[in-house]
Amino acid sequence: MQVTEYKPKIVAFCCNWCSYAGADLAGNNRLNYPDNIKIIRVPCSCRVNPMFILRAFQRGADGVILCGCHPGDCHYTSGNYYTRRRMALLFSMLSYLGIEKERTRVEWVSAAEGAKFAATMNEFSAQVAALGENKRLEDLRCKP
Amino acid sequence: MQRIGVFVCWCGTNIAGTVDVKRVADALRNEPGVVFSAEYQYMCSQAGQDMIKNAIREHNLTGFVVCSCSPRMHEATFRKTAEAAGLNPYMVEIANIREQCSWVHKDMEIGTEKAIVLGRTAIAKVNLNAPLTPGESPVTKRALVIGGGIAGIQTALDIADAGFPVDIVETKPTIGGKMAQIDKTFPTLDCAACILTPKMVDAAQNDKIRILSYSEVTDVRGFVGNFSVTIKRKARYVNEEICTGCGLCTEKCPQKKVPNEFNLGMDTRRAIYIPFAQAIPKVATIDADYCTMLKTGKCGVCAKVCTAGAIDYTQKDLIMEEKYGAIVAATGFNPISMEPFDEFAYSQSKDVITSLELERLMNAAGPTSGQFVRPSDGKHPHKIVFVQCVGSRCAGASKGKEYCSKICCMYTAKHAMLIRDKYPDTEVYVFYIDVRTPGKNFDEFYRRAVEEYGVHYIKGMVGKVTPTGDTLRVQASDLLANKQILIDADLVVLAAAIEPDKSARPLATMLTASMDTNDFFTEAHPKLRPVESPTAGVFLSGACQGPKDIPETVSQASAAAAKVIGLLVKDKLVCNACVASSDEAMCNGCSTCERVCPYGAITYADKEFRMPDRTTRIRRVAQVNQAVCQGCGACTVACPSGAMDLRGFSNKQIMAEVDAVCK
Amino acid sequence: MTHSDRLKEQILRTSGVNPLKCMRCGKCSATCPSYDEMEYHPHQFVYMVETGDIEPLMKSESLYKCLTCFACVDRCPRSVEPAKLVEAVRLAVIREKGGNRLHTDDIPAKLDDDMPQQALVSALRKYSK
Amino acid sequence: MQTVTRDMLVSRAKALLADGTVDRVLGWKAGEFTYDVTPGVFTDADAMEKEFVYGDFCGANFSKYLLTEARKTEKKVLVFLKPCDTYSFNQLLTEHRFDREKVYAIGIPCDGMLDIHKIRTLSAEGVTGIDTDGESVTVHTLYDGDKTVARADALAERCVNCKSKKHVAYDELLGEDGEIIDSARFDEVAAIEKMTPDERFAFWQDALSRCIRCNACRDVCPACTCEKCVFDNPNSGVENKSPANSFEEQMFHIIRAFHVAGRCTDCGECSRVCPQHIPLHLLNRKFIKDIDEFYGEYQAGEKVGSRAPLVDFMTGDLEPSEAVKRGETNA
Repeated sequence: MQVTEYKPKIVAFCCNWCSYAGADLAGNNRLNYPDNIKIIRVPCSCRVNPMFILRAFQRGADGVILCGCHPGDCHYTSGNYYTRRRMALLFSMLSYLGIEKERTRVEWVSAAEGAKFAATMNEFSAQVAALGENKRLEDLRCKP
Repeated sequence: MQRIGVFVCWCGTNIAGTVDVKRVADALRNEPGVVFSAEYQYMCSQAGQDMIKNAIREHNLTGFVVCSCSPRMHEATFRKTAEAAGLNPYMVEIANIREQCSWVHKDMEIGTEKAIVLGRTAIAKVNLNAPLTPGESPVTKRALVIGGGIAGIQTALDIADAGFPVDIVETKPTIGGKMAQIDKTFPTLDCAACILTPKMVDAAQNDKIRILSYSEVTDVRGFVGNFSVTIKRKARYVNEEICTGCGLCTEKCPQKKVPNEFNLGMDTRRAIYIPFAQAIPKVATIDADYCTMLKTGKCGVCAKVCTAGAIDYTQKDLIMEEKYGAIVAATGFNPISMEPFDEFAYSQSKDVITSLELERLMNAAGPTSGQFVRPSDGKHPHKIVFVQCVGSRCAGASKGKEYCSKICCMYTAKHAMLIRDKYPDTEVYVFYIDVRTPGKNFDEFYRRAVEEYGVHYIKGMVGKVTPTGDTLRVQASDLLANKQILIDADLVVLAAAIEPDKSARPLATMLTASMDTNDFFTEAHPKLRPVESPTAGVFLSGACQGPKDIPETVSQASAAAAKVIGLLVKDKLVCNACVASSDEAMCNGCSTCERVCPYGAITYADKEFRMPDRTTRIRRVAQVNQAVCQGCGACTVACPSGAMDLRGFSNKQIMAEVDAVCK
Repeated sequence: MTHSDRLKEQILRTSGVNPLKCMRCGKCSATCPSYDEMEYHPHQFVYMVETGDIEPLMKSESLYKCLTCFACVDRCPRSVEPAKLVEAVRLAVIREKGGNRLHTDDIPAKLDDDMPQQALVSALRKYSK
Repeated sequence: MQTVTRDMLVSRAKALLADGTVDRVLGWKAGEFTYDVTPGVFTDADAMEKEFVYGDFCGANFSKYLLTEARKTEKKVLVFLKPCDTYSFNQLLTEHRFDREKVYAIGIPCDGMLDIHKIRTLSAEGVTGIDTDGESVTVHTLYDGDKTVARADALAERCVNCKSKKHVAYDELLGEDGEIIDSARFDEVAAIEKMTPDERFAFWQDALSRCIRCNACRDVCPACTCEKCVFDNPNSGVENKSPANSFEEQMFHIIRAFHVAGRCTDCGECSRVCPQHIPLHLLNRKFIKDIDEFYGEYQAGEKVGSRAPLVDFMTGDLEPSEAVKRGETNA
């Protein structure tokens, strides 16, 4: 029986100006990262609504990572500052509800950091794989 | 229902190499809304684009998805294709199956599987696309050049030549930058001042150019076509209009012991000074750190001596606010500090100097007014050693720069040739790793230095310089002769690496222009758009974008000017179509969105609404100014009821993408 | 895998050095204090290990002339660390049968008053396993 | 017993009705039982005399009613605000949700309202009547006769941990103003934080799985005043009427808590009205506790026009990875 090695399903939101360009650079340098990571392009990391993240978990994602420009480098000057506050509160709440905190992550990746992007994706995928499938956030309200 | 076309690109073997494009096209053919699906070697080619146009006509498509390279590469191309075929350009979505799929996954099976999912996601998004028409914003017909070196001056001259007003902001009291400090220039050996000062004078006399010297940019707001910049004019305690530049005050000032930064501290100047004879603006400046009158209130010699009465000790910093349509960064470079490279004994002996210091020593207006002598004892040096790549091409070592500084080989060959020409009795040794002379007439210039002027080029690095007695013992390896050689040199010249000016990093933050890890400005595209920053309306000129010599700097300066002219000549700028828009029926008017908007694009108005029970009600609702909004989306998340949405990246579209990705 | 490939692989593994990073500038040899006594100089160690030409290195006396002062390691612009390569080649020699250069029983013969104790200890470390 | 009595309120309201400053009065009417008092609108003096009641069960926060009532009046609406209501009053004003000139607010002191759910568990089912005298509450029940309960035990949770007796908004004050109280309202949150993730998940799964999605919490919450809720907004992407695996059903509480984060004044109404007794206030308090810890003390509604933490930033804010560690004391 061929054991398919468990690969977590991961959604990555990348901001168009920095981290999406970083992802492209990782591609240009042919750096390898797991294929179960799918990237969704957003104009700025501040465009990512907590509802998108919860939707991803609810529809079966095992991990969500949000990449943005380094604070201070945001193309829209203050976008990633708001992201930082929103995600700090959201992640703290999710962990308060008992969801493993390793399933969510914010990473600042600039357009010149292709290597960092690939390394972060590899590390995050391994981290989420260690946790196994996401049962809790699929339905927080399922009847006991 | 949408009629969607799917076009999967091979991109030669870039995609087809690790993604089975046929299987992707077939799999995506039966996605909801898809009526046509095909694949082709080069979608971005003319043939590829014609294929799309034909498909749009034959299958009257309402939108299409191209599975190809990154949208940052060809989204604009495919939007133009759509427009040419009469389709709204925003009914196009790109699935990135090259940089983010075929190039990062080696296995064909995995790559194909992921390409199908990415294609499905793009289809889910394009199904919810709405035709958009971009708004327009006015262009302020005025440019700002930050940095008054040869790059800034050349850019300003070209822009003014096209009839647009330009401001040059220069932190030093005069424009001219590094080139003013250089003696001769390669490869033609004409004197730097002779070719620079006429341009400086042109800039001064051109009525379209305003030179704001001894000033710095403190804040930049707005966006392309509508920048508002705050400039601080530092107090120089001399009235620029009245001062004739006669220099009387600079002779009479009692404070003589001020290190002259123009000559890199090798000689001194007065507290009130004019940096060099051909300074533009030819106006004195009082150095507040050394002027006893400003510090203690007791002196005032310059005021007494000044015939024009231009001295004004009470002058304060002046803050100006200006509007600009385009900004050019021309902040230039500096040699790196030699402090971490003490194996060359730069701090232990005055006779170990950097190349820029050598330029000043050989320059007629330099500290030794042209007499080429040793800084320590003023004697004529008979044996000179040039050390190349000091601090350049260092990797992993925490002290140096990883890149090659590009100009050192040429200026060292120039120095060696000039010294051998003027003082044939001097022995010149150059220790090099490789001699890089890639320009026009560059290698011939280097060969002349070796063959006609007998400069000894030795392949091998200098290991150590130890001052012994009044000479410097240089220990180096000669790799070709496989010997370690020792030379007792009278003078050692270090070809120091160059790095961007310290003011570049804060400026980049102000302009939200991105920078690489070495603090050089990142260009929009290294090959195709080298003089533009990714931030629209910000252009790059000269060494601030990377190490380069004068010929390249001038050509890049003119290129940047051409781009600026291309922007300023437009009356209206087509703005970003993917901007926020609020659904007034659902807006609470709670001004949460207004607080997060970095551009202040949201205003409020009271509007009358017909209520279900046939009464009317006045409600406060948000309105987005399409020209000011840049489409970041912060407001769409801050708005609890989802009334604020972003065109092109709407809530429904991103939700659809998340669903498609997680399926 | 020929014998020299295996040797090269072992040397690179024990030293942790990547000789490909060397840009052939010669600064390591320039700063080497015992350059003249050494038959093969530090920059040659890097180049010859890289090309797999390791036999001559193992037979040469210069292995034992290196003072391990690490000047070359400190000054290499590409942080290639040549001294570690010399050490690795020395280890390759010592690890072979009978490769020990210094036996404990011939130490007394080498003793002299101004020989620092530390020199003996480091010699034992470097020349025998 | 409340220090302020029904008659004081009625006489004050009648005076204002008489001199024409107000033409509508928001107050309470008797409901089915003595403990479920329902809010009511009075436009003339004798209706007030007949039906106006006030007692230990008048916990409703009238700030949200002003959105609709303030539009119906030509002159002004009279509203009685307990100290915790005034914070919601200011928060709604900050968000321009009603016209301040159309409201005449009287600040009334409050000695804590009683929680019928607690009284039932402490005494017995089948409660027919309750009257309080001083520090004890006598409960008349159908089957078990009269029971007495100490008033302190019957106090609602939000009143036990009352955060402030100070009115931050009023046109007129009946009685003196109180002080902000350094209450232990975050202890329960801290207790949950100390649990292990599995225990926490079990706690919340048990609590939230009782939810019947009646939206009572949304309808009563003074921070949840959207013209149309995001779940009913067709282009919000989350609206789906007949959900197979409904995103709305499962994530409602997390999203609602996030939408009111930084705006919730911790008035406790959501927990009060929840028919399933889900401790919803613990969700909102978690956000408030985090905001206080990460970005400095902030009380929503303390000052009109204050900038909520989620629409503000500092360049030195902490990274989300640290926030998660700090928010969760033990792994």
